[in-house]
Amino acid sequence: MIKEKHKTFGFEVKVKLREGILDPQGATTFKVLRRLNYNVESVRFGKSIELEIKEDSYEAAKDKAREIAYKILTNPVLEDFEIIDLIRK
Amino acid sequence: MIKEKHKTFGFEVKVKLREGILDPQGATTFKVLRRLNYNVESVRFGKSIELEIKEDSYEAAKDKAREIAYKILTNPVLEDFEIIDLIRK
Amino acid sequence: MKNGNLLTAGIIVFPGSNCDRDAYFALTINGFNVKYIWHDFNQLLDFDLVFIPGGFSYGDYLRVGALARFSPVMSSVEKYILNKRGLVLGVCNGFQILTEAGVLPGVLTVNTSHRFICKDVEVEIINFDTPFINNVQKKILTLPIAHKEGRYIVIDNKLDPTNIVLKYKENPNGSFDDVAGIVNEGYNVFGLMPHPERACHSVLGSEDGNYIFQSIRRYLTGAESINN
Amino acid sequence: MQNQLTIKEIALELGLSSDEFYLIEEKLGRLPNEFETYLFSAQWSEHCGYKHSKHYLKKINESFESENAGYVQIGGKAIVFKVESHNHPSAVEPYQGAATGIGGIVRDILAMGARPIALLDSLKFGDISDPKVKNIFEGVVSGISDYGNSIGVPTVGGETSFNEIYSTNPLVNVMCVGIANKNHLASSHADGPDKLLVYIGSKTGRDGIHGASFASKKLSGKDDRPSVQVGDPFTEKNLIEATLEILQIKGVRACQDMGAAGILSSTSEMAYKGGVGCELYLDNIPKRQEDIEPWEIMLSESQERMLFLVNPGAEKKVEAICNKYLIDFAIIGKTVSTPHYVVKENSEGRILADLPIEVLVNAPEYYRNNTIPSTYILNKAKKYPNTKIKDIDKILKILLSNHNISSKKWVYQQYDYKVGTNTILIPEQADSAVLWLKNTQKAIAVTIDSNELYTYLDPFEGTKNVVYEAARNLISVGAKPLAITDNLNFGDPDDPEVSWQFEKSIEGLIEASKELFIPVVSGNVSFYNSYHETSIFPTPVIGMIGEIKDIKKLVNLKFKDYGDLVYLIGK
Ligand SMILES: Nc1ncnc2c1ncn2[C@@H]1O[C@H](COP(=O)(O)OP(=O)(O)O)[C@@H](O)[C@H]1O
Repeated sequence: MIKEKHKTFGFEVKVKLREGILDPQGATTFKVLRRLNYNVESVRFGKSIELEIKEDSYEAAKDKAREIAYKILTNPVLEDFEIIDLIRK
Repeated sequence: MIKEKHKTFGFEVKVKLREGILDPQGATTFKVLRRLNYNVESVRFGKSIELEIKEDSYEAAKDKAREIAYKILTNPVLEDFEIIDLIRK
Repeated sequence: MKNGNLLTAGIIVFPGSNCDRDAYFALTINGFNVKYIWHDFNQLLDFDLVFIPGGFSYGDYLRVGALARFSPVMSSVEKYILNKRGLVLGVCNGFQILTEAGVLPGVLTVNTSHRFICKDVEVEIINFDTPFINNVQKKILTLPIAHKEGRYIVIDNKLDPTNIVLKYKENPNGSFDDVAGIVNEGYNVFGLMPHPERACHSVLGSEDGNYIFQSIRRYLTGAESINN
Repeated sequence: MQNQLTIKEIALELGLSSDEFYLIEEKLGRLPNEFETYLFSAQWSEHCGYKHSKHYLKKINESFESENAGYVQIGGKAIVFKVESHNHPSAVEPYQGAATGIGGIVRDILAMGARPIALLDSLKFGDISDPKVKNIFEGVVSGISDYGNSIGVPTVGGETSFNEIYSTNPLVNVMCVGIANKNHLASSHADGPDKLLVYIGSKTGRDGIHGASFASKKLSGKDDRPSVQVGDPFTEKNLIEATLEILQIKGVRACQDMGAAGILSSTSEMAYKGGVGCELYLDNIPKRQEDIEPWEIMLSESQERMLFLVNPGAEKKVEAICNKYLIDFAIIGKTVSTPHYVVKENSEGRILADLPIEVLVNAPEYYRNNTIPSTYILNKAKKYPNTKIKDIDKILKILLSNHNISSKKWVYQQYDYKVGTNTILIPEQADSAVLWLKNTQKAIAVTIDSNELYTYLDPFEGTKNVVYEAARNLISVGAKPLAITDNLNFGDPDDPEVSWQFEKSIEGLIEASKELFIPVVSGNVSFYNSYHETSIFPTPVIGMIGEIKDIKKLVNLKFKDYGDLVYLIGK
């Protein structure tokens, strides 16, 4: 039996500021859009980080993605994240 | 007939660096992850901007979102974008 | 051609600009009659030189220079350039705003080190014959840089190599072709990342920036080489 | 289950002691209500109340804490300066913690009516080979870099050192220097009743509500984790320009930044110092979230906000300036002649709090008995190691590989030390940074110093030495030292050994200040800094300002010519 080894899996880590945390980028962009007469109600900035991870299995890769997102890509006092699978090209 | 007026529609504008443009933040994070022994193959940073737009119709709102994304939120020399509908809460 | 004593300069101030006062000092030393112009008005710009200073207009929150380009004053600047009323000098954030506005080709983005860099660098003069650098005997100027987003990128051959005015001797930020400063096709707009206004007085350790301000004076007054 | 807790239980949850609660009850002649209890918990916190330090600080300077910062006079100009710490916020979120530390100290200087012209930072981290420490280090430096650079105030100097004792509790002390015309310094004291309290800057959100928020978790059963303060340098820059313009308006009477316990402490202290009372209308306060509670509004530490007192009629001009700079403006209350602090929902609405202002503002003072730490006695008994001349090679290598004496270029090159074009001696050119006072031949020299090993081994002698070092740094560029500011970073003040260190350190500061004839004009205290369960080394940080009469006589540290003689002077 051949072990599926070292396959690459892609994930998008979507990082959002937690509810109630000030978003200066969003607030400033909002002000400018309003002045340009766009009917925007809100603008919120977040990050979208795409990772490719080599692991034996999809599950193992996703676990790593979660760990990376939690430990390195975000600070939990400020941000929440969500992990989205990316279809392999 | 009642006109659907001033409904609010939500969109996510996903901004990515164009193919071939160096992403220093991705590169720095990649190095850090490798140093910590994660099996990452690549890391790319992008932005995710959530807009809420008030318009008469979904189509009108989406048009505005596209216009804002193209004219303001991105610089075509650097970036591509994609617009994703957000489900209204 | 103008009497040198009457040369005027307007410094555009956006919310978040922070080198406007430094520019005022440097331009005054170099004999300009200087006025600040608040960004929020569309008005006739009746100056010999329009200076767009460094800083963090609108916090540089979306992209550097991106939100400032929508300020009302920018349509006045575009008209000023089109009608060739005078010269436009954009330094650091000013350069970033001019590229975002499409007045200069390309774009400036984050340094390869992903860090802010504050230091003095050597730049080589590539084009000695623009309104902004002329009759200068030196080949290399030492000028301060202070930016996190100074990596110049241009695609589709949009930059004519003869429009490159300054190149870094040692590229600090990963700029394409070591570009530190460029002019537009019409030679009336100059954008650069280094800060000439920070090198305008012996007390500040360098006067190399004055080569640029004095070149501008020479061009505007039609004078032959005055000094340098 | 809120109503099952008695007011006293709430008070204890919020960090007030039992004695303090009874004291409040006695002074009021009644029980405080729940909302009032929140106000007391914040206003009587160590941070706002200086409970453990007042006793000692008075020895340095009677008028301490009367204004936002101290100043010295050079010609007609006032040079305003102060140091502040943001240690705990930087431990939780290094980037934002350090960034908001810059914002806070800048507003202190601004509140004096001075334009901020320079920043310095004293940074202490754990062992940098620990990845967690490295993260804190890099986060702090980029936080300072992004915020300071953006607001256009140069960071002209500082110090960076590493010691395991700071592993989980870094020290992030920042100093700001500002300049104003002596005659135009702003006051933080109200100057009479029936004037308007005007709020400008960012909206108020649930930012930085510390102890109170933890307590509320118990109360509400929800996870209301304390919300981290996020810095907005763009708004800060606008706030700087707006404040300086507003202070030019006739009819603007007083100014105060909103720091710890934001609206509560700024309004109550402004009124109290002016011998008047005040009324606040919560509905008028600009809010980021609609569901924010009254007590959260009062205690919020949202950044980039200032308070002004203006004569009726002058508010329109203030508002116009706020519109110009894209910041919020609101009239949130007024001063009144009865010396009470009254909070209402709106000018006609329900009264939420009505307290004698004198009781609210004056936290009790504590004076603990001190004990000499045993480590101090042990260390005193130690002998100098017996080094031999043949070991010099080895010792030199050990020294040179120490991060504490390696180049700090990686740090300061990320700071814009030239913006403002006043910096004439930049990092590494000399032991102090030097700022030119344009249009004159004069300059000021600035330095920030500490030495945690000295102050640990002997808080008294160590602190004196830090003051001497700061003075030497100024003298070495040709400046005459004029004044001192300090920030005292210590452990738990209820620990009698820490209390001893604190007392000795202050005595050292006072003695050195007297010996050198350099007055201490302002200061700040940071307690509860600890590593695991132990307190950090006592770390007084000294900022000092000097005057250079003639910039032509400036000295830097380069060797100048071949053959010049090198002298060593002193002992
Ligand atoms: N955190 C910092 N921020 C700004 N400048 C710093 C910082 N740390 C060090 N520097 C600067 O680096 C230079 C060298 O500092 P340091 O290594 O402490 O040398 P010295 O002990 O001779 O003062 C000084 O000019 C100092 O101001």
